[in-house]
Amino acid sequence: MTSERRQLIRRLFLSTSGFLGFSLLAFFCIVALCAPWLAPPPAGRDPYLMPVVEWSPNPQPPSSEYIFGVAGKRNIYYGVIWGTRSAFRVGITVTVISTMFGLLVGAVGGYFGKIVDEVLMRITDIFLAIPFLVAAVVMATILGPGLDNVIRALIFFSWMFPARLIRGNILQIKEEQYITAARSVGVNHVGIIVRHVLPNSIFPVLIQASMRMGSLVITAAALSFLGIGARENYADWGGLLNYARNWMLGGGGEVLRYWYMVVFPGAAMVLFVLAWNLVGDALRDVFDPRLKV
Amino acid sequence: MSVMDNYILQVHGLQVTFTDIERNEIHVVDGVSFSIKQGETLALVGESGCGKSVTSLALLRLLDGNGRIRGGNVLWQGRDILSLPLREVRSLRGREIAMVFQEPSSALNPVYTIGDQITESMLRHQKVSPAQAKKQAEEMLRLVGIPEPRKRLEEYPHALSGGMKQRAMIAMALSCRPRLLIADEPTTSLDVTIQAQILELIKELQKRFHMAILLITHDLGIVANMADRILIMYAGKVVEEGNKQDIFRRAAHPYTRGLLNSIPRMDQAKGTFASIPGTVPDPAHFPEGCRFHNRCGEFTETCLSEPGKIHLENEHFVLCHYPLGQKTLGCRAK
Amino acid sequence: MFFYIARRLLFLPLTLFGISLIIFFMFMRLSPEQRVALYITSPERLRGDNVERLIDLHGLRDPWHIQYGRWMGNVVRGNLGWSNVGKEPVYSAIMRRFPYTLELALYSALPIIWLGTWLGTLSALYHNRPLDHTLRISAVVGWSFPDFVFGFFVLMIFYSILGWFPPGTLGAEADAVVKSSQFRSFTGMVTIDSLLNGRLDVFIDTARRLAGPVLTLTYVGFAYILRIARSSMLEVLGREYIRTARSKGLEEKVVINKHARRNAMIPVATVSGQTIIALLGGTVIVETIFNRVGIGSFMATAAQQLDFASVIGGSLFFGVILVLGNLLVDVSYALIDPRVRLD
Amino acid sequence: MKNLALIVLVFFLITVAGVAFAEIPNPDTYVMLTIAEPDTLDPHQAYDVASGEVIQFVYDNLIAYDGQSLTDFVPWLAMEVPSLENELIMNEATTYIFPLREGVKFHNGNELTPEDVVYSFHRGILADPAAGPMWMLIEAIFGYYSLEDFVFDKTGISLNEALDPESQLINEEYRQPLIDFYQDYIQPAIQADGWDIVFHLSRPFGPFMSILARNSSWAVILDKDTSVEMGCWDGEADGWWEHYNLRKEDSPLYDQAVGTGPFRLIEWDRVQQRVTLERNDDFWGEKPWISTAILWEIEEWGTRRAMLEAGDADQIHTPQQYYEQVTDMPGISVELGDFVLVDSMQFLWEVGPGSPYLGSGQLDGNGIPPDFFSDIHVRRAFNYALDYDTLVEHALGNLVTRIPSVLPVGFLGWSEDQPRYEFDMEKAAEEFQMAWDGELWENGFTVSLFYNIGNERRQTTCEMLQENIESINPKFRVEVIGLQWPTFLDAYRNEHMPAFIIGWQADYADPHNFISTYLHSAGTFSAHWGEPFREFARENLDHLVEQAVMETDPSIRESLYREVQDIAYETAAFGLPLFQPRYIFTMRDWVQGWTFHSMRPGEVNLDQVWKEEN
Repeated sequence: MTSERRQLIRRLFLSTSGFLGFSLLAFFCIVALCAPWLAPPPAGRDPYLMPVVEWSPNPQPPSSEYIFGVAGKRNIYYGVIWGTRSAFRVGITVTVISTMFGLLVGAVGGYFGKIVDEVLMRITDIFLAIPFLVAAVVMATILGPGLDNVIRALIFFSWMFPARLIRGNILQIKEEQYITAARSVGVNHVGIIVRHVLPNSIFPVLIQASMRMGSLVITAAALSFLGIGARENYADWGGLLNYARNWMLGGGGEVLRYWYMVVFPGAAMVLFVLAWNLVGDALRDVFDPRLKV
Repeated sequence: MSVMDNYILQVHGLQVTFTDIERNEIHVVDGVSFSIKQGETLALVGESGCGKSVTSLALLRLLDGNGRIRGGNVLWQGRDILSLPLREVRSLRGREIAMVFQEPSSALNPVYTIGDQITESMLRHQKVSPAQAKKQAEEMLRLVGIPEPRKRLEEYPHALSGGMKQRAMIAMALSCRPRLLIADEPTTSLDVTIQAQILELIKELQKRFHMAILLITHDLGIVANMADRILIMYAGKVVEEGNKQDIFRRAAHPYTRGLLNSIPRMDQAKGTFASIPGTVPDPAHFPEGCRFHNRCGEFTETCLSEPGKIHLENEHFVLCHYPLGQKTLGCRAK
Repeated sequence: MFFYIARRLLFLPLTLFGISLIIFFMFMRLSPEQRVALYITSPERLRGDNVERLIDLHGLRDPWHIQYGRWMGNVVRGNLGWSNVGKEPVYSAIMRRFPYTLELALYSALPIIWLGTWLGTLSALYHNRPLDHTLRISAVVGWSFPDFVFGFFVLMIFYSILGWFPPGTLGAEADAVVKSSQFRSFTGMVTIDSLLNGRLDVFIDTARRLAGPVLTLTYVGFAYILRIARSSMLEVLGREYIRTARSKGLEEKVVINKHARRNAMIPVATVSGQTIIALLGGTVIVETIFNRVGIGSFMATAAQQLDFASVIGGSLFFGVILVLGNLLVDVSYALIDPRVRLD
Repeated sequence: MKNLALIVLVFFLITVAGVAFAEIPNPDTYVMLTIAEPDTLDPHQAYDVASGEVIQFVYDNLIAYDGQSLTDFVPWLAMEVPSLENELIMNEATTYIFPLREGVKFHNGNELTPEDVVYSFHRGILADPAAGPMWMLIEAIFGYYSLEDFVFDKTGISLNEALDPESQLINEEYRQPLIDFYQDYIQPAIQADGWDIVFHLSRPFGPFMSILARNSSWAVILDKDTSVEMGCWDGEADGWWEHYNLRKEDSPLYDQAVGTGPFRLIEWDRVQQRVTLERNDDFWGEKPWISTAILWEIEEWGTRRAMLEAGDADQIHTPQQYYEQVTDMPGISVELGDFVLVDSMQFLWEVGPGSPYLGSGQLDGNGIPPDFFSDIHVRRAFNYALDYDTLVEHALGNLVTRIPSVLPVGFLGWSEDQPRYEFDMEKAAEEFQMAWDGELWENGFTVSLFYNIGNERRQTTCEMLQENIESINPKFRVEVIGLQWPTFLDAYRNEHMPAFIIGWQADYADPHNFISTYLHSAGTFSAHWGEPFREFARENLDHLVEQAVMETDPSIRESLYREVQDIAYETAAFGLPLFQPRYIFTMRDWVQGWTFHSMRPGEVNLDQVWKEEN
């Protein structure tokens, strides 16, 4: 078992997408961890609020001083660096909490079945029947701007996906013999769920989580794009892109005049999401039992 | 070894490898040779993972994914299948050599009707109209003992029971009257009573169509019932070969002995190989020398070197340093 | 099957009730002042007790059960309320915008499904070869693109530089034609109606405006189908019945196109159905960028302006679409796959 | 693969075939891209720029502004502009007479009669929708702020309580008093005397003419017959209350408009968010050049700009911060102009209870006490601390006009010489040292400055103030917080924000509209600055403001307004006056005849523009 698992992990890192994905993630982790050194914040200020570096509202192209240029009186480089932390925060917080909650709902529903399951699944269905983006927009508007509120809104409307997955897995596993065995030996419910059911359905959940990580970061940015994301001037890629939105089509006669406003935060975001998607892809290739070829 | 005219299929030194994720080549089938005479039943026996299924697939070049044939030849009436153009191999498949697989519910395509799947191969290999093919298919279904064959033709596989599915599989395989039927564990997934029926059916049809059968199985009970000659495979190699009587009465290889000791009587449920300690080694890590040495009761230092093939009697060969219950009669084959 | 459909439909009112409660209580978190901001759009309207008067007029300070009861009472009478964002009753606001979203969703679904399936199959057939890697990477990259960034690229290239795909839903002239009395509306979808009316000019106008959004949605969306098609094809290719088919001597083309594809398409078909449903609710950003009329941008604006009646009405509408759409997908799943029985 | 190529090819051909090559596309159609569609087309409900933009071209007023002037008028539907000289203003400026033009036709062919004019004003006053514009006429003519107050004062009936949700009387005993109210007060105030329309004001009211002038949608003339037919109030005294305070969607005029103006309304397409107007060929005055005008809401700036660039639009709304993007666009000309809108930072002398924005709520460095700004030194210090020149030149690209008080440039009472606080960090520091008996300087403070999200100009101003103030003393902390409009409104109403920037756009071109809003104890803004301010205003300002509006002699009014402003300057009671933002008008260079008027709702004089290559 352990050698098999070790081999799986080796395969995970050796596959093209796994290697690319994990390297990108490692890179972003380093950037996030080293943010205070890469882009030192002004003393005494909240480092997540991008400081004003220029008074002119007009964007400035990259220069030796501001290597990614200036947008909205702020250093794009600073925003991209600190935005890495915001991206991790949104992605990880939402994924972890919603997965935990979904796990709970799914596990309880799947394991106990009958009425409990029926009620929980109906509630899940109701949440699923509200379009995700619209629901998130309403919730984020109601809670007001701020990354924490975005996170809350996203959690509130994304726990259903892991819940369903877990429930399905549990129903499948429940039939299997070792559960019956465990039950006959008299292990209690929680014990069965924690010891036997969860470990066996954890990989599909992990795969789904890493895939969702990417799309959550995009959704958070979409909220920013609709003007209800993080607070203004908060170091957040979605916010930077939202600011760039009104400059994307260029100025004067030049379409590409403000390219740097889109390219740097955009690239950061695409690469970040890409990293998670690649990791998810690799995870799936390795762990999805249906794909043993 | 002399080429005899009544051998329809001769396999020489077949080598099959698989590539794992780290791109290591793993020899799954290592120098397997055998031949089949017209009309006889040759049983290929071994535990799962010994390479017997791979061998059977390699014969028709049906290995998929990363399986590769690395050597040897497969002579079908004098022509080497392994070097024929794929187009010609395809025209052999189903027409001259047909296959029946272990798991009828997964070997039948769930989204096409039984009739569709049976006529498909007739339409491919014979000059018949769809209507004729359908009529023949119905006939075949009747032949394999499926009631209401006309109705069954229109049904999807999931509507049939396991035994019926396997009958349909057989009907499909025999629809072009092949000269060799490769049956890969044809009854493993079936209930014991059904098993017997299916085996009877195969025997009956064999007589009727005068075809040879390559029966792949791990079940020596079936072998005793069906086979004319037996090939014992272990870890990618043929370790013993001989006709039924020789093997059952004078098994020379410790592995064969082990198998025979675990043989269940026909009235019992499926047997196990519990009497042989350990499991079949992982193809990536076959032991040095005699591949059975780590499970063998007769193990000595000598066994760490490659054993030679020993001719015992008639067509009885064994691959062992210490063949059991025998004086070494023949010379060591090369 | 009948029982199954009936059971699912029976849950529809329950689901709608649940949705309305969720939305309602989300709005109840807001103060009456925040909710009245919908009507107070500028400081000039703040004079005197205007804010209180408006709160009274719309009953925003009533206890929650009265407010919910009032809303529910109207709904029961077939009145979903007034949409301040749509500037018309909620029901007609939704119904008049929905065909545009449906049109966009359908036209995007076609290339998404077609490309995704085709490339996914190709990718599976060339498993682990350079083509497979290229396709997968480009799909994952597409999937990693936020649609608003890509949408602006499209607008930049195809409108600002090339001048091909203008934003909007209909040009003023085409719009005049569509509104004229000679033009008969059959489906509400302008591309189809214009062809039925024989107005190629209108068709061209609206098709050009559809192209940008469709391109955007296709690029960011086809990856998902590709992924499903690829893995499903890979899975099927490893199945025994494929070996059976090969053992029968069938040509490889027949093996792939007949035996593998049909099986591989079953999950793809399900996911495609879900994709269309998701597209119906997920065109918000694209509609905003390309200034298209549609229910997505309508809902987003309504949500941002806290237009209670529009948000709750729209959510219920989506609820119906989603439930019926999923039901349709499940039923058709049972039709494609002979093994599946609904009960 | 072949299919794909074919599809792409067909698409390409269709696309290319569709691209227009004409030099000036649609020379008779003017496409204006806006950021809002009308709220309603009922002139008595409309109180926003987008609605006014349509209404001004469909309906007519009695008088109009003379060119760019804000104080001179020309006849419009009236044949003469009333003045003391021509004796059309009489009775110590409480009677105004407007002789009506004859032979004017409504878009549906009906003739304009004096009855229509009287009906229009009566209907508007009796309708008085919540948060609508009718308070202006009610204040001007009767001296009340709402019909509700007026009715209550005269009859003791509260309309709110007397009417059920369907606007029916709850109790029959209210019927007669309400009928009497109309007959006794409303009817006599506006009457027709032959073709003369006579207004009787309860007392002189300086801004009256401005309130009637063209561009004021609340004072346009409806066709009585058509309106009654559509289901509006029927002009009878009995039952007028059934049309009082309607929700805007319940007004029959919500999406229909039949006026006498230069354009007729073809369609308000609420799906495409587009209003289409067509030239009124029977217009009584100078007919417009263009035959069709399209006002089209396109929220996305990039899309608007791209459409202008492609020639699909003739003019677009341009937010100030994107000035750079349009300055050197080929084929585009840019005009500038100051609408009558002022931005200022307001200080609450006392923040309302329960505010979450005070930090510790004490002067301990981590917050402020609720009455932080009641100290004159704090207010002055803030005024001194804004580096105005840097703000205007570097941050706002000179796209604002500085105002010393809250009066827009050119208004009666406005003066170049009005004293104002100049940027002076030393004085700011001095004032801070004096504030709160030195406690403030000792302990420092943390204060939040607010703006509504989306307004970069206000945001930048807050940020610069933050920078300047924090540099005075390391213990001073300033936070800049943007709030969404609903939250902003909530915080404003509950008086939670200690300091915030908001703007005021003139309802009519008279100083009263600003001075009373900002400095009267009951002003729209100033009433919410806390009890200390209201007390201060009642003592020092109210009487001056009230006196000024009743005065008819402009020079006396001017000196009164000067006096008010001087007091406000001394005490820094305005808060922190900022600027009039400059608007950017971006159009294709083939647009001819475009002129600017600072009181015009919307950005284009559709009745005068035409399209022609230079």
